[in-house]
Amino acid sequence: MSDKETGSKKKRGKRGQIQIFPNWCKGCGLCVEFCPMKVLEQGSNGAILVAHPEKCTACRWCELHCPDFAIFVTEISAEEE
Amino acid sequence: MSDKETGSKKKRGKRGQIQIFPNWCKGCGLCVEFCPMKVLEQGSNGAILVAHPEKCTACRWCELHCPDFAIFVTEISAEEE
Amino acid sequence: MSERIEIRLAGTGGQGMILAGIVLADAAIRDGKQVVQTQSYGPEARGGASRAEIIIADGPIHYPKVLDADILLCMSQVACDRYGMMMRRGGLLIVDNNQVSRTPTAYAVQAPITQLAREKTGREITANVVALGVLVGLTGVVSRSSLEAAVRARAPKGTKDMNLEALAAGFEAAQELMQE
Amino acid sequence: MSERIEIRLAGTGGQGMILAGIVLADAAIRDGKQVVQTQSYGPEARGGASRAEIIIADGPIHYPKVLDADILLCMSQVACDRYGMMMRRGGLLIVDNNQVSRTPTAYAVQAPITQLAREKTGREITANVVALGVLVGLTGVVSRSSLEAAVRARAPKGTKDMNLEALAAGFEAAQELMQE
Amino acid sequence: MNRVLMQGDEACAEGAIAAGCNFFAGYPITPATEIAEVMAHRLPQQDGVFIQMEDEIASMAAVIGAAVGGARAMTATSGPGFSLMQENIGYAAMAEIPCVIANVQRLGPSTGRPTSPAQGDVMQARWGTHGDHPIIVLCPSSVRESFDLTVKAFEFSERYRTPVILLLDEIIGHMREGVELPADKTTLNVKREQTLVPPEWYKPFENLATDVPPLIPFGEGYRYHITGLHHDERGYPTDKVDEVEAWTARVYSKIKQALSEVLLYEENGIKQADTLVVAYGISARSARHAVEMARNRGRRVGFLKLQTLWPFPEEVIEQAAERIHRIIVPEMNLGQLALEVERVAGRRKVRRVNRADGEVIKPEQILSAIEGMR
Amino acid sequence: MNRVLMQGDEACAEGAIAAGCNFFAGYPITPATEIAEVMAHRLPQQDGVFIQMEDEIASMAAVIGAAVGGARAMTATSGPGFSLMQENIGYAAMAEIPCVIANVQRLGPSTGRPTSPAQGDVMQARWGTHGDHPIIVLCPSSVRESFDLTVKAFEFSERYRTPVILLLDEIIGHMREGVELPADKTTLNVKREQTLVPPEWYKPFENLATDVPPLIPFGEGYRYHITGLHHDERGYPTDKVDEVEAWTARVYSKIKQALSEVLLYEENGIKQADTLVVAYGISARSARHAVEMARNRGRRVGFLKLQTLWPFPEEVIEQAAERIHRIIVPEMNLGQLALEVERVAGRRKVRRVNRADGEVIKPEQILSAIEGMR
Amino acid sequence: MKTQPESKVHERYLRHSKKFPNVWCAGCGIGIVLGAIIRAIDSLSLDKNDVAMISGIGCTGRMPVYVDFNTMHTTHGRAIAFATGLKLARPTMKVIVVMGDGDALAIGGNHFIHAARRNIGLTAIVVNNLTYGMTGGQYSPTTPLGARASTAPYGHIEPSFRIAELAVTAGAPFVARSTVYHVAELQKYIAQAISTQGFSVVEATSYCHTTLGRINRWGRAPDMMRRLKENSVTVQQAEKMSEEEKKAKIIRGILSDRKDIPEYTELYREQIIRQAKGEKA
Amino acid sequence: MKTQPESKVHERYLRHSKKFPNVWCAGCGIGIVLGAIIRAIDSLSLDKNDVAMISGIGCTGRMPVYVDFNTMHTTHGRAIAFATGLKLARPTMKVIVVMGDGDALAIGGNHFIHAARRNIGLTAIVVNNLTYGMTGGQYSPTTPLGARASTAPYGHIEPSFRIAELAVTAGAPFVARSTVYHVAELQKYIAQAISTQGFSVVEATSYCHTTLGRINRWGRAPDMMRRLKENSVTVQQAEKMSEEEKKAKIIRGILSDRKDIPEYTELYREQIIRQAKGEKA
Ligand SMILES: Cc1ncc(C[n+]2csc(CCOP(=O)(O)OP(=O)(O)O)c2C)c(N)n1
Ligand SMILES: Cc1ncc(C[n+]2csc(CCOP(=O)(O)OP(=O)(O)O)c2C)c(N)n1
Ligand code: SF4
Ligand code: SF4
Ligand code: SF4
Ligand code: SF4
Ligand code: SF4
Ligand code: SF4
Ligand SMILES: [Mg+2]
Ligand SMILES: [Mg+2]
Repeated sequence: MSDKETGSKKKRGKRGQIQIFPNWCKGCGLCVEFCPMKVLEQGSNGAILVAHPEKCTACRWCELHCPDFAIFVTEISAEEE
Repeated sequence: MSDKETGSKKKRGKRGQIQIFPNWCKGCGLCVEFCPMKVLEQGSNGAILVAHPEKCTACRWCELHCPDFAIFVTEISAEEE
Repeated sequence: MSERIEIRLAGTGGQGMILAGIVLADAAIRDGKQVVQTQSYGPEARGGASRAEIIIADGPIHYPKVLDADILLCMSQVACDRYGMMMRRGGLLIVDNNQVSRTPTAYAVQAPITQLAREKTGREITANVVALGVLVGLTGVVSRSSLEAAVRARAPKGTKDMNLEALAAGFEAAQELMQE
Repeated sequence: MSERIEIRLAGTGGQGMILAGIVLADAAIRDGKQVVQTQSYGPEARGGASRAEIIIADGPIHYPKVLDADILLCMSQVACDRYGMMMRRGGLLIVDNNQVSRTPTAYAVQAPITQLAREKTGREITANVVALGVLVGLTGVVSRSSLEAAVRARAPKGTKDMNLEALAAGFEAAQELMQE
Repeated sequence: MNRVLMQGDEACAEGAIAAGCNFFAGYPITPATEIAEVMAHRLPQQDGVFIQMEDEIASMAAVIGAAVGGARAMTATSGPGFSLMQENIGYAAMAEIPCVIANVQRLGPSTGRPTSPAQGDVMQARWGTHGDHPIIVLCPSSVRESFDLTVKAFEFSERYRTPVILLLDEIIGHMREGVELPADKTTLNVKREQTLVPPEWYKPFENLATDVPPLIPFGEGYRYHITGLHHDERGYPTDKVDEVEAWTARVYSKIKQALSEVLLYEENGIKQADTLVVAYGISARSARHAVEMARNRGRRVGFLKLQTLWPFPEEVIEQAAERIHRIIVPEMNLGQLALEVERVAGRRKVRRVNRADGEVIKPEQILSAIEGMR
Repeated sequence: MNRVLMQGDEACAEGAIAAGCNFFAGYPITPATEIAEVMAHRLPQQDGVFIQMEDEIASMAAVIGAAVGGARAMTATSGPGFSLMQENIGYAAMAEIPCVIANVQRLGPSTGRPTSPAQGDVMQARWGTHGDHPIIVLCPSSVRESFDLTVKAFEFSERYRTPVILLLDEIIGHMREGVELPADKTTLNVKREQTLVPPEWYKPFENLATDVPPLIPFGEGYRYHITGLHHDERGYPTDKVDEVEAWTARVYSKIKQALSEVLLYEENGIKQADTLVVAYGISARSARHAVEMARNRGRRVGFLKLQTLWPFPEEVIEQAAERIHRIIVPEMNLGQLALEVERVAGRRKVRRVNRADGEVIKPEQILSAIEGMR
Repeated sequence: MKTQPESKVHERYLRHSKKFPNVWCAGCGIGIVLGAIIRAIDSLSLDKNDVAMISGIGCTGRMPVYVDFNTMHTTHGRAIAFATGLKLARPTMKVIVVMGDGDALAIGGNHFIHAARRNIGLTAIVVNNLTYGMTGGQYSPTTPLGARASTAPYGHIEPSFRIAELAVTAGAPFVARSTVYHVAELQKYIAQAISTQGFSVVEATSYCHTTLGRINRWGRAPDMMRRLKENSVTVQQAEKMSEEEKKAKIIRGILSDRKDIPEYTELYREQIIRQAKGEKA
Repeated sequence: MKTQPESKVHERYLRHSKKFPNVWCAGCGIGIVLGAIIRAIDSLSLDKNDVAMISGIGCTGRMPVYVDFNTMHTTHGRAIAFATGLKLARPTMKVIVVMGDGDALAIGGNHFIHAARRNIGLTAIVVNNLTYGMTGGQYSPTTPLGARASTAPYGHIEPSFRIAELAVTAGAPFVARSTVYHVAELQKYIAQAISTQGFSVVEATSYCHTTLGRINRWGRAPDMMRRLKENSVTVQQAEKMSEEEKKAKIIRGILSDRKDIPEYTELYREQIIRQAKGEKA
């Protein structure tokens, strides 16, 4: 699967900051299951948690596939690296 | 144009006898114009005349194309030839 | 209710009865009359009977169809058989005797309309206009000048002269018929 | 008109309120009662409010909807806000206090229905059946045996036992609530 | 006792199958989809055919085609689909093809509120097609009636060679009640009329004394023509005025002759009443509830529940209205059948009670009308 | 004098163009095809669009789409096509989209007799869609009226944001009369209402005092939503009962408020009459002829020609009926508008005169009714 | 299968009670197609009781009334849907649907492609005269670009459907095209179509000299017949032509003849009914 | 044309007055398509006033209500016909028609193929979830053979339409197919479609886990998403596969991109109106 098609651009060195709108999120689990870096987890009440923010590569798979416009990625400069 | 497609089978030696139902014929002229042997003619009142019966080869173009079922061909044995 | 003249033109599809009706109605308008023209044909099909009706009056015309024809033109035997009896007592029946052999009344005016068309214009298709000439020549329901103007206005492109000739032939025939 | 008991089960889509309504109605039939069960959901859309109504009576039931609920079960805050006031004076309000925090009356019976479902069957989806157990355990509108039979008959394939456990948990909770 | 909990839509489907329905063509639409779903499951079990067509127009056409092939055929839909079916319903009326159309009414106009009940298609069921023809429209007010009237619909459609329309509504269609269906359903089976004449003599549109010439299915040796044009007794197109008239006269007369059978209704306490409530379908349930309440308060209220809406039971209303001061007509629309009641009983006597917002009329609303308040 | 010989269909098309019609979508059908043909020729001459769609459903849809884009839009059809258009006519009613539908009636039901006139779609024009909504239906009885009422149709459709139906028939559509059209047609041009509010404040379905919120065309900066679902003032789907009620109340009220303008009719000699003939369309001509005949015989006969059939002119009939013994209602159907006349005037007073075989009612038939014979 | 049609064969198939001459204009190709259908049916030795002919509305729609089968003249555009119901009720019947181009492809286009997809065992014969004949020469989905029509007084601007190609894409297993000039070929295709188990389509290219022909001054029936002769090529010939050249041609031949798609009514019985009964038992 | 969509780009396009969350089931692909459309429009820098979104009825039909364009939710199957009228009245407007598979290809199939033939400048986006989602999982013209549906309890026996291929044959100049998994590709195709002058079609393959998915036990939304990922190949890959292999695959890519067919509204103005005015003058 090429990155171009699915929109998951794994740019080396990029880091992303994840923002979730709990009011809009329906807890469908798409972002959790498909995040290539396993950044996200789903709580027992269905809520999405950013469990491993440091792993996020800002590929934006989650944002582009969220059917509810409930998750956003902001690119942050990966200064550490 | 092959004979098979249009139904005009010019079988050598065959002869046809033409019968016209004047009540059904609308005088459209199709048979007259397309008879390969120019057997038929159209009178001034629109009626179709078998002007040259002897030329008919029983190809049945006229019968197969008459939209009104108004003309029939009977094959007669061409004994003379 | 003002006096109304009811005219029916009956024939078969392709004889131009409806166009004749329109021309006659047009002429009536040019004469300053009130007029209603209607028509009928078979059910959404080709050929078959064709009929135009024209009502001419000085005042408003309400009922738009012929009740009892004052003038009936029959251009086919079928039409004559069907409408021949549906006339006002004393009405005028005109038949094309090239097409119609039996008439329901002996008073029918017989005119060789199709033949005239063929002879005078070379085209049978003008029989409808010949018939108009005969009809108006005999009855004067509209003025000849209005009728000529209407023919001029409504004849298909390139057939104006031919149709005016046909019309003249009709008027001529009417003249002769009246002298008989 | 015979006495009628009006029951409303209200929650959101996916909580199985309608299936609970059907099971309750089925149980009533097994008890030999007359019963009408109706439901409503949003306009041809997914999710949203979901509501079942059951009328139980000994004689014929004409008007098929709840007029003033005798028993109201609320499985969501939205449902409670919307229907909490639409009850007969002295009617019984049961809420799932895992889902509902505000009730319009202090007389509401609070039961941890979803929690019980999770704890006793491992699946929140059985909360509707737990609720039935609570409701019937508190009110006896239908017999326990009929309700069990109805659950057995209507539970989706392979979930019979789980649902019977849920039902039992509900009855148990009702028992405890009554002792309070 | 063998009472089972059943939905109105389900009962409609079961009624159809009991009546011998062996063909269903339809297109999904809320709140009629369940009829199709039950049919998809049940029909193949008895050699019947279920097909989901590409739309409602095709569904109605397929139903007619199947009926011409000898099937007991039906479709089910709701407002938008019912609107689309009108042209072909008119064809069925013209060609006198027996078939059944269930319209489970939802709130209109247009897409409206698809999951809410209404009785807004009562006039459309009568007048939705172009041109004049009679039609039979039945309207159940309970799950059991959904079963029974569907059986009746098939019976009438075959006996009188006419499309029959069933008007349910979202509540009746989705409501569950305990019903005990007839144990022996074989007596309900509806058979197509036969003919005794040989093919050469058969005229599919003959002016017989009963006014209902039998319709022999295609494929049984009686080759004839069917058309939506006006036609003669053999089925060939005609433009003869007398043949057109003969057709019209016959199709109206066949229904008129059958009125005593076709007009279904239930009366209750009319004799002693000064006020009459006339109702049908889901509203009849609110009405009946209100009538009971009023009687409890000492009012003399009669109740007339119409199961047949069209042909409109003129005489029934007329007779009932004679000794009555006031007629209340509750409907979940803005006054449709009330127009006919007014026409027959006189406008002044009639009081309409209407609601067309997707909610069932409350008994109180009708009670107020009975009690003369608003 | 500038009288020209013109067909009713042609006059309808010319009336539309005079009213500013700049969009026509249709599908050929006898006897309405001429309207399309004239439009195909005339519209492009004034930057308008003619399109022949793949069927009548699409035609009606395209008309609504064009109207939403700001066009003065119309279609023309006959019975079978009119039946197919019902679903989308209902949409136009629900979404309050101004548009004009001409139905040139032919003899039904079904394909019937396509070249024969009839008045069989009068009830369908009112009740052909599912669900409740008001509608305006106009019916010309002459070529000149075909022109005038088409102009009115556009006027009403825009002013009251509603589909308007024109009911012609085969005779009126194909008949030629000499007519003198208004020399200055610019005064006939119908403009869409504007709004003064900015986009943020605009509510396309607002409850205004006039009950007719203006419809701003798409593309002019007012971005909003249109749906066939019940909706709130902004156009968003709603399932709130009060919002559904508000819509219904408003659309009925907007027509009710406009009755004095919308109800078109002509009275003649009603004051002195004991008998009244109520007629419309082509039958009004037979009726008027009969009335003249009866008056010549000394009868006191009044004449009421209805140009607006729906909303039904209840009060007009009621008032006229008061001092009248007998009302004759001639129709080329089996009694449709007569039902309303009976309802309003009382059944006993009304005498129906019907013919539905493709022939125009003869004046004699009406005269007999006037004279009390059959 | 008899291959040599006998003279006057149609006498056994025309309805004697129906008045002739038929309704069509003198020289109209619809009558020629009717002849070809009759001869094709005769060549297959079918029992008339087992044949149904269903039509919609249009000049072509008037065909069924003349023939002594089970015949039905339905509503405009819906013939295939009616026929679908009939076929399902009578799976052994040969159901032939005759339609005009407007009937089949304008108002009826959806039923056409769905029947093809579903592969129900009907034979659809489309008389493509490039216009709405019956209503008087309006443009249809097959009217040539640039032609004038009564509703295209300034010339037609819409591309045409290629009926046969559309049928192939929609899924029809047998699809062929010929013309009324090539009537023997047409008859052969019709016979093949009727013999096909699934949905079969024959596009019979014809003309309407009375309406479209008159408006465009294309001449009388014989003139238009000559156009068919001159403007058509076989599939084989077309293969050698450029796209541009092909555009103006009527391409005759069999466009699809697949045997791999099961017919619907058969599948219904074998799969659905068998399984339903199994499940019930 | 911006190629890199910005974060939260849709904030500028969603209607703030409309209540969120949207009506769709958790995880439904329709929302993903909506996101792709919004980003595609944004990438083209169109003025919102010049964009219309028209839908029919269905879950997909609920899309327009959320976006701040000129929006219209019409009747089931007729969206394209409504849009045709709008486009003719407003030729400069970008008119996007969003439809479900039932909406576009069952009841609406005829309008779909006619718009393609006519080549009117609309963009049709078909969310193909293989079923009627809104009414609860009945079979649609694209339901896979053998699948169960609420109206196919014994398994579905009808072959499917291949939506994109049908559009090509009917005449649409731009046709592409992708899936909601391949959302960036989908967005790109949508942008290309909107930029096309004529009738453009994008088939967005999706799923309906709540109805068809549940009936067939195909799992939750993520499971169905995974199927899209695994069952699709590009046009290029497909070319190397056998017919049999291809059958089970979703073929992604641009199936047609022709520039040789003039757009209808433009042609109308340039040819019909110009000629009419010339004739009149
Ligand atoms: C619903 C409906 N719309 C329109 C018509 C009018 N109509 C009759 S035949 C026809 C088209 C005829 O064209 P085609 O199908 O090509 O048949 P042809 O006459 O050319 O053989 C039309 C539009 C109708 N009868 N019904
Ligand atoms: C005329 C009409 N028929 C039927 C319906 C019912 N209906 C609503 S949505 C729908 C089908 C939905 O399927 P699809 O178009 O694939 O959209 P989805 O919900 O799958 O997105 C149907 C049949 C209707 N609203 N109108
Ligand atoms: S994809 Fe969106 S809606 Fe689904 S769980 Fe993630 S954030 Fe929530
Ligand atoms: S952008 Fe989203 S999908 Fe990508 S790595 Fe970060 S959280 Fe995961
Ligand atoms: S083809 Fe037939 S109808 Fe035409 S002229 Fe010859 S015999 Fe007569
Ligand atoms: S059979 Fe007919 S066409 Fe052939 S030669 Fe004889 S007359 Fe001519
Ligand atoms: S109008 Fe055309 S299609 Fe119809 S019969 Fe005449 S020539 Fe044939
Ligand atoms: S029913 Fe299916 S298509 Fe509709 S919102 Fe739910 S998942 Fe999506
Ligand atoms: Mg044609
Ligand atoms: Mg879908």
